[in-house]
Amino acid sequence: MRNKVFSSFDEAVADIPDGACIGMDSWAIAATPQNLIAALKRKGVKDLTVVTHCFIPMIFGEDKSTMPSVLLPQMKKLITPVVGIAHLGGTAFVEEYVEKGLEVEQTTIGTMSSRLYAGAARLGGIYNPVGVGTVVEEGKEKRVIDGKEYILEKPIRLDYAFVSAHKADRLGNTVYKGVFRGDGPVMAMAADFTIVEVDELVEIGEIDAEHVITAGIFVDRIVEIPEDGLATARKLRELIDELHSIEPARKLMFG
Amino acid sequence: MRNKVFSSFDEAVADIPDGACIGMDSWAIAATPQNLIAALKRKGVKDLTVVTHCFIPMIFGEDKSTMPSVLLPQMKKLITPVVGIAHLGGTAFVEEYVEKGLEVEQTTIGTMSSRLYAGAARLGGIYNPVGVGTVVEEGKEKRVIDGKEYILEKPIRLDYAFVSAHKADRLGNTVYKGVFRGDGPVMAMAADFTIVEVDELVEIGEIDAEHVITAGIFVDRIVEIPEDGLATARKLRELIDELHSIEPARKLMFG
Amino acid sequence: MKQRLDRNGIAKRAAKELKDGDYVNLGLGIPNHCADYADEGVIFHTENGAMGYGPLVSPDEPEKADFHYHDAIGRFWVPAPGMSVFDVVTSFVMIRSGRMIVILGALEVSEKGDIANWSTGGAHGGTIGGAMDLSFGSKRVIVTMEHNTKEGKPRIVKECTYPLTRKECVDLVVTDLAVIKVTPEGLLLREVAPGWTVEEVQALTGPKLIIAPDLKEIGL
Amino acid sequence: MKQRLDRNGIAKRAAKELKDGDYVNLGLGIPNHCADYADEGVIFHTENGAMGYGPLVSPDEPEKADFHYHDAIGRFWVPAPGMSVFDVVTSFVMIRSGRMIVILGALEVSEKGDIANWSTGGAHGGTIGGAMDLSFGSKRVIVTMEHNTKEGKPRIVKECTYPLTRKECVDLVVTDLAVIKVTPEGLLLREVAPGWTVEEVQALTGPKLIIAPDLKEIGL
Repeated sequence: MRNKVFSSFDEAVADIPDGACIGMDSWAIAATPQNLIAALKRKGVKDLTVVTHCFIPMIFGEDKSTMPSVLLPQMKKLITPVVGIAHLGGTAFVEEYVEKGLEVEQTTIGTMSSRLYAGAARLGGIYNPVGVGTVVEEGKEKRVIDGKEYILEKPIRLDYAFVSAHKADRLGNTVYKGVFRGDGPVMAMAADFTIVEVDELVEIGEIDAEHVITAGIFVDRIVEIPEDGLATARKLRELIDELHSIEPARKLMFG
Repeated sequence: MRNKVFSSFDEAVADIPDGACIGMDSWAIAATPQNLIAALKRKGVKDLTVVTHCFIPMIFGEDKSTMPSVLLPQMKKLITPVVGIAHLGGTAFVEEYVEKGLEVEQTTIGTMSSRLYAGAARLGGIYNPVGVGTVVEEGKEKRVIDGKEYILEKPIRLDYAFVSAHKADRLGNTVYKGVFRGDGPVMAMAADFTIVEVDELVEIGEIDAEHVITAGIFVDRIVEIPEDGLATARKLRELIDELHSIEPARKLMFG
Repeated sequence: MKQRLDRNGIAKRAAKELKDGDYVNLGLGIPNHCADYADEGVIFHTENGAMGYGPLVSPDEPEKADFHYHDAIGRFWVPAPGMSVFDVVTSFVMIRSGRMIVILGALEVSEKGDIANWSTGGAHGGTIGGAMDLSFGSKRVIVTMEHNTKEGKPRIVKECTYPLTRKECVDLVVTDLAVIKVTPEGLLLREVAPGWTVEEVQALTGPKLIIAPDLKEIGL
Repeated sequence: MKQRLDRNGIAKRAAKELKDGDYVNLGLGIPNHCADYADEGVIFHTENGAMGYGPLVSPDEPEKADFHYHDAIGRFWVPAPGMSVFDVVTSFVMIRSGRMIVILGALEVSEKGDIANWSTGGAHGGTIGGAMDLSFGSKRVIVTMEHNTKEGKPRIVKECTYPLTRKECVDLVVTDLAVIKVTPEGLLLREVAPGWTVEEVQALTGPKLIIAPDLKEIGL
């Protein structure tokens, strides 16, 4: 059996070169492959293109929670539907980087997912109905098909996907938990190399064939998150308790 | 709770009009919504467009196994990657219908799946790399994108999807079994109305949220296959025994 | 007594549009509160990947919160029987394929049903998110918002001044002053807040309103 | 002793190209037999929606057969630990996204690596199926076929005469007479069947072959 299991995050990202295009799902703290991102920061590669759902400033210190924006100094381009959130100062945190040349490509969430599917299926482009008549269409080709307007959107292909998942077996068959699934599955399909960080590495046969979400063929490297890693159950619990103690966060996140 | 459970197949297809476009997955006997197809035949609507993976002649009597080709006299158009198979006389069985006006649109399997996804996501078209330089490109627009040739393929949207599944709860959350999954999930997404026939209707909560393959929002009607229905475990078992007793079938289907 | 509805009142009125078995996505702000008033049997969707989730976690029970179970804006809920989770590709096919009702907040809605809700303009004044998808594919778009800006200007306008989210998609607008249906003939005023006259509402609205023959007071 | 390889021999030679951890889809006919000879650890895919399935059901144990578990051409197998099942959309993303090796049968292969394998021509002489997808996206396309037609004509030709499946995609051709690599310079003859000379193989082949400096006998 070809070995896909790596014992450290640093080792798992060791071959990523400058200029790589990396998909890393993130819905704020949820669904974020925090350990892989932290390893990529340590590695210090530059000119990265980052594809993610949610690009917001670091809320906590890197020891508590590492999000894609920790890579800002290493980035050349950002593709995302969400840059900043209003109650954390909006887009101010990226503006100094934009002035220094960071390119920001905003896309709708659904369009980004469709473009990732298009990348995975090796399509050359898709005629997308969302964004017609808005800023999204600026600079893009439009076309009327059967009486409706569409925007030609390009596929997104990734050199690497960083995926945050729940369990994987040694063949790479992967399952997620709750909303951590996100765009992990389609990013794994759209990438040349997929690296998955998991809560638990399990034996072959423990994951029922019917329950596999990302099949092993799409997974190249697996790292089990150690007890002192990021995004462990304990760390996530501590973040909830901390957010609960902050009045605006409590108001936003609790019913 | 809005009721989605129908007590008969005839009732579940009662509103399907002449001219409807219906997706019904079929990989020969596997993954075929046999009971819904039989009901549609009884209903006798005409000018149907049928979208299916595998369109082959009826191997057994309708009481044993009903496949999409039983609808041939009711069809105006067929979209499929597979018309006939060599050892069952190739495409001869459709030719009399083609002479009488049946339109046959052949597409590759992967292209059909991508077109169904495009229909579901409401894309206007996709630039598809498969089939360039072959008969598939005839009459279609081609385009070079980033140095590669693509064919513009149209989305497939369905008025109705007939889906063969394993279990569904009353909300329509559906799971499949083995290769019966097929294009059921994407057809359910690409259809205005989805009708699912299941081996077993289960209570809400019996299907784990993580294991749902087709979410209830995509399922409008559910019919549990009765003991005397088609495609029951017993009927499928009998078909295997019969095929095993036929020399060429045994040679083809057993290792 | 003449008064504007509060945010909960707007949400309560909008929630009356939702029926047992409807699949519904609620936008940030007032729309979120609709869940508190909706009929049993309404099924809520969150675009980060869940359908049919359970009640929100109350601030008194933070131990029930789990980052694996929250909605698109980060509100924790608990799983419920009949729930499903899925990837974002599937989630947005749900949104785009016309099977869902969405209730959105807005900065402005135009006479023709255009909606602007993602950006206040400026170089980095907003973020696109999923609003364009939500307003595109849904079988019905309902907007909840305050009728006027803090400065008292109309949010219901001839033409949107903020960057558009989508053209001609809004079906119904529920504000603190009125319930207005977008029709091919123009904006149809169907309900007004208690104590308000048609003339007063019109004065606070950009385009000319058509008055419904069965105009009534907003019922909660 | 001069002889052509039989179908199992061709399959056995082609199977030597497969290594532990490779993901492989086998076409109808000779390719199917490759599974019998492949290294342990080679993972087989069937396009109707399964990866890593177990052994084929033998004709002596029909009770093990189940319509839920068969490959794209209807051969029954048994589930195995580590298997996954999936829909056809996902199955063809696997095929198209360059992670798989495919072994296909063919009617003809051209000098440039064009393949014709889906139709013998005529109005309804063939069916498209998944061959165009399989030959498109795979990281490596290997063809197994008989070197000549029943009439003795070459199947390795300057230009395909049958309807094309895909242009310029074949990497290696394994026949009952030879192993030939498609290179930018032309067809490179690497191995010949026991007892056959280069000249004899060339006489049964359409285009001019380049002879590999390390030409050897086909090893099984």
